[in-house]
Amino acid sequence: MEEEVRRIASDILRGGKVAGVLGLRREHGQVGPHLFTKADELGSLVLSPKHSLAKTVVMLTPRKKRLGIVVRGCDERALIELSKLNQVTLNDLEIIGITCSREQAEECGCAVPYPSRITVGEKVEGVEDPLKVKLLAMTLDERNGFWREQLAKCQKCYGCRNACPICVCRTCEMEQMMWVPKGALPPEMPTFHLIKVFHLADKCTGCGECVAACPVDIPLKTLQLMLLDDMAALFDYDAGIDEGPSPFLTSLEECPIKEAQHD
Amino acid sequence: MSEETPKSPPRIGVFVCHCGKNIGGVVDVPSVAKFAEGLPNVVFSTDNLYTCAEDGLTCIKDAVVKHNLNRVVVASCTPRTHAPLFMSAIEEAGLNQYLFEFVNIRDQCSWVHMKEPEKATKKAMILVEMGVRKASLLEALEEKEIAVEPSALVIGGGVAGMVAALGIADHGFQVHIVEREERLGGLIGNIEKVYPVKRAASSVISDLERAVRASPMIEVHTSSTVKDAKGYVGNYDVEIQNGGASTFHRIGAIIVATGATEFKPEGMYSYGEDGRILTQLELERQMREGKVDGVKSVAMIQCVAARGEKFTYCSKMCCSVAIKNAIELKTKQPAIDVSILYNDIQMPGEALEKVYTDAREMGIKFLRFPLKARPQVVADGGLAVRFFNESLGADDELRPDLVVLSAPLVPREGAKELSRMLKVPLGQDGFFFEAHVKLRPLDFATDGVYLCGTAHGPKGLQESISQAMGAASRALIPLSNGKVRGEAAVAFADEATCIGCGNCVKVCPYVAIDRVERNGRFVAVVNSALCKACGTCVPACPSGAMTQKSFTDSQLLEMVDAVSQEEA
Amino acid sequence: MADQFEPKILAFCCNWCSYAGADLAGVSRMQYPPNVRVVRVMCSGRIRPEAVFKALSNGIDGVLVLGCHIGDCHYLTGNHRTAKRMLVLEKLLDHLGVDPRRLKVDWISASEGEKFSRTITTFTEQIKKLGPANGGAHGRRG
Amino acid sequence: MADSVLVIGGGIAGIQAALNLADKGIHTYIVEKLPTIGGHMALLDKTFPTNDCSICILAPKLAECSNHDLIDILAYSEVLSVEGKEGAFKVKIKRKARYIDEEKCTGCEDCARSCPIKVSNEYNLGLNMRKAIYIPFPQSVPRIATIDASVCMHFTKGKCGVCKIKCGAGAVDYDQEDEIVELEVGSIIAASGFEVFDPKEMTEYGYGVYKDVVTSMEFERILCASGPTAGRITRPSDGKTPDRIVFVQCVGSRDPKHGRPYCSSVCCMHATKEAMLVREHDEHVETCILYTDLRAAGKGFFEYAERGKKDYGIKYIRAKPGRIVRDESSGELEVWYEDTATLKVSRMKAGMVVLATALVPSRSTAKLAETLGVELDEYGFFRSPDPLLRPVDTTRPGVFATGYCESPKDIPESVAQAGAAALRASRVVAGVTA
Repeated sequence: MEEEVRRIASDILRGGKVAGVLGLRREHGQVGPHLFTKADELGSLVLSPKHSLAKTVVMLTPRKKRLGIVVRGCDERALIELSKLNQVTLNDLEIIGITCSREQAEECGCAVPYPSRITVGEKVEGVEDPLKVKLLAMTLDERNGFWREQLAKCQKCYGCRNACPICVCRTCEMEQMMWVPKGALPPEMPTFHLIKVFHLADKCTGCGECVAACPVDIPLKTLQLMLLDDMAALFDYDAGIDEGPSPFLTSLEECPIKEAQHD
Repeated sequence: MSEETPKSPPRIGVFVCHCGKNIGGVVDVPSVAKFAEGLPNVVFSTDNLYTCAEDGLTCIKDAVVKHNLNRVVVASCTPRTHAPLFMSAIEEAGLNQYLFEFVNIRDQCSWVHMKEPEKATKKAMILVEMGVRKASLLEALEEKEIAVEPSALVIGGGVAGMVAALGIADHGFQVHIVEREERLGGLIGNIEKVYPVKRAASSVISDLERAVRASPMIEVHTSSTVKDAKGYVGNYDVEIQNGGASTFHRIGAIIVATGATEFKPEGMYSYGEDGRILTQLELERQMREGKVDGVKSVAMIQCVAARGEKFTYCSKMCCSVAIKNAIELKTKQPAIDVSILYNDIQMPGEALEKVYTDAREMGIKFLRFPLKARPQVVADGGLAVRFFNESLGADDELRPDLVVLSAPLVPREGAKELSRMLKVPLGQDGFFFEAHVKLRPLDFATDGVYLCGTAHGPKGLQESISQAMGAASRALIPLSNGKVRGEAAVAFADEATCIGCGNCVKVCPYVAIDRVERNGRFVAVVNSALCKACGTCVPACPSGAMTQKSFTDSQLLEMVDAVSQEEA
Repeated sequence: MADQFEPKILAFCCNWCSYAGADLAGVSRMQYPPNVRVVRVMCSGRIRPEAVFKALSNGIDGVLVLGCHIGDCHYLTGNHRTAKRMLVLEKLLDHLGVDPRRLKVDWISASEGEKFSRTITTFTEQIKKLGPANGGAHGRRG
Repeated sequence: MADSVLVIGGGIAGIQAALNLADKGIHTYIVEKLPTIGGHMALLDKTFPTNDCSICILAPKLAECSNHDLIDILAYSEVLSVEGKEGAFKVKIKRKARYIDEEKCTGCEDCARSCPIKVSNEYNLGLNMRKAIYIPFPQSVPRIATIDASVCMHFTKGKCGVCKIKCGAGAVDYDQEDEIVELEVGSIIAASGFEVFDPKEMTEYGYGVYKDVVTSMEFERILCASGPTAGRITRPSDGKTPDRIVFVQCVGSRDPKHGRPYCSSVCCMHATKEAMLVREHDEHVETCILYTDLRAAGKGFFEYAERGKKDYGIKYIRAKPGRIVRDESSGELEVWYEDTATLKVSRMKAGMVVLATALVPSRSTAKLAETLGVELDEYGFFRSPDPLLRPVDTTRPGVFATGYCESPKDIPESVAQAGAAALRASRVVAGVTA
């Protein structure tokens, strides 16, 4: 798979279709984002470990020349959401979409482990987040107890936010005194986390970077996934897949509520 | 008026009103005033029998001066009726009028908890605390004014456009009429007579055109289009294109009078298959040219393509057009047989009803068909109209010499393009969509752009003319004032925080927010003259960059905190 | 036995319809429980869901979000957004284990004083049944 | 040259004309004969075709008039005489005594609560009672009390003074007298609206005999949350919810024999709206509209009626009832009608019947026309010398007419035309001559 991606990257670079290809590079045993501008560098292009490049594209936007980028399903969803936030320009990107393996999907608890436009790889079915299933079966009080316990562990390191490919704000409301008083640990519950969770209700890509970054393993992604299911059920809307505006930005004529609710 | 937010720490005065017995009879008003005295930043607190009475207002004004107050809280009735009174009182005392907070302890406290005086008193105290905490964070606001260019653009040179232009020019403002065609007159230029007044259409148009051409304030651009319009109320830069040449104009207000056109029902009712199947407009031309003089029988079919066939709407004027043409035919050749196949005759009002009665008395036949089974036209050498005749309760057939189809009005081509250019919406039917169906029929939600005539939807000429005069009247508001004054509690985007995502632009119903490039990146900028102060953009902002003045997050959260910290 | 639980109830009202409906309830002297505290905003579309859950997590037992009926919004479509945002917020509360009945979104017109009074009464009753949010432990001074 | 304009009538047309003028910087008076402005629109529950809450959208306009620096509202007032000519009219106005000091009254209604006299409440079209001292409706502008001296015991019998005692603001003033004020205005706009045709003379419908036969305006109040039944659909005779409500169209309209030959223009949509609201309040109540032609020609109207059929299950029958009778044993009404599509005579049971009565120029319009020195047409609407190009002109220069008193029309048309009247009037004030 890696070879195939290198070949495609090389073709578009040599053909002058793009000025560079954004991917991961292994150098001195370290893997990190790199903008390949010469085809002969591509030998060091690797696909793992998984690492989101979406925020790197934001840093490289706006630019004059087209750019190639290697993306997994969640990366592609992030790019679509970031383009709706006017942070990247999809038309300026040449997307090399790669699929994840079943093992990778299981590792991430990913329901959609492939991009909508697959360049390389075979699509495999995703997996349901096991915690989500468990939580939905709980009573209200059990769920409340579960989250109290989880959120009480928070060290307020902002790792979840920093790792999120969609969190691109210049200043963050999680750090604002009026929302979350300074100095308290654990931070005000659950306001601290819910600010992020609600902001991402219509945007989350399900990549799981927030959980991976959390030093105390708070499963915030699961909360986010539950909201994504709600958005799909209520509005027929799939974050990262639908390219139209979020239902929150439209009128009821433009995007009605599917379930009969509120009079 | 004072424009500055006081730099000194808040010094709040609280005035609690008894409203005679209305509040004082339930709530322990002196205790509430005493409680207020102990709240942070409150330096003066008192109770009044009637704060709204002359002595109450004097009390406020005196206290502002004597205690050097820089914020005022009145706890009394409802801001919906009394806020302007208190706001002007503090302004008279030298404070910016927005350094004022209203607490409703009558309509929403004493009157609704009459049997629980203690609880009502406690509630009044918390309501006052909420008001005081918000007041501590109030800022001086101003209603932004923008200058208005004393000129108007009327798009469309039909009757509505000309009437609107004359209405504005009469008041001394420059008007540009832009008409796509070579001549003025629009749809009415193609017809013979105007009903129910029974006047020659040509005389209507020539009268108007003469007045338009005679007016020194009106410049007519025929064979021209509006190529571009940028800006906002009072300040549009408009490019008018004539052939290859463009002229540029500064415009204060715009009236959309682009009209409508008759739908050509190709492929329906055998239209286009036989020269004897015409639309009403085509019939009028043939009548003018004397081509129908020998015709002995005519069948007119109403609701062609309308009312659920191809278009959902009723075209409103087709019934009167059909009856008009039927009467004209019958007047010229009394022996002619005219049948009108209809479903519901739309002739509202006095004058039209009379025309309808006249038509029946002249012997014009009215035959009703159900919408479920519309007539069929067969051109089989002769012409056959087959339909279900409701009054017979049976199928029926006519064999007329001429079939005339009453087809609806449809929007002019280019409506979509214009709607995008002016940032005003179209409805599902493709006609321009007004700001409020009931009370703002001639406005758009966007200030400075107005609407009249059939661009708004099918209607008769009289109604179009009323609308045109009305639209001129609306446009004259900003023009006569020479300025527009915006709301005070407007939204404001912090450029340093804003990431330029454009969510706010998408939710703003008034097109008051633009996404503009500043120092190499995009940010939202609110045009405070256009903002109507709803605050819908605030929750849409992901980064907390958007604020609504007088309803800031910190102000609202202070109020929430006052309640959550209330002792149980 | 401890005093009967008196819930703290916060109501966000839009200026044009629901606040006017509350005023009408007053003018008509329709009595309702005194637990409610109204925060006036110009449009229900201004209400941030974040403020609602902050209230609920800080010791307010129930929150009402009251706007104009759909189609009546003074600002055309402000309440359309409210309807959607608050619906998702209800779901979020549920997922977190906070009873979503602590949040009620409703539409009250300027002529519905009776509905305002009824809404406050039934909501207060309901919150009394649900008991204190956060088990009564959070954020209270007393 | 007088630079003010006088608007006669404080309904939606008058309000809109006044706001249009005042927003342009022209000082405007609104004279209203009732104690509050608002007109018929203030009585409506909802408005077609959007089912907007009527008072919700009207009340901000009322407040805007009341707060506007350039609008003076003379409510409870009448025009006595008009002299002079275009650009310089002298108008005498009688401000009827309210027996209330307008400056002092706070609108608390303590007076009304303790007033012992109850009379029929015209705001709810007589469906319930008001007091002799009263504020017509909660959103009244100005929101001050008025004593109806024709029924007040203090005035009729010389006893009672309860309101004066109860008024904490000291606003009650029994000695107040009518006041004559003289205004100088450049132009006058008549916006005197309509009134509902009294269907009593059409005895076949039993209006005035059977309590459950009501007019569409009365039914509007029954539907309204602030009306006499607080929006519950109950019939006047016994307070029961009817199983079926039958709407009868063209009562007095398009009927040269009994009423007016013209179409009142708004009733088909009005009935459709009311039938929809019935179904919204209580989906078990059947609704049926008996009509002549379904006049649904305005923007979005046909679609609205279609929605009434499809989504609300309203039954439309093209028919004209011959008579309405009451079955004394069941208390139910029976509507006998000829289905004009099938020509069959049928009957239908109805718990309630709502008559779409013709709307006619208000009684005061004829008197007003005389005072203004202008001509009316054969039905009593203001006549324009050039109805096509000058639809709001009257036969006297400088005097204009708009809204329903000009010709039958709905609210948006009245609003649009109010703008036209404002345009004509502002032209006079600006000194432009024809």
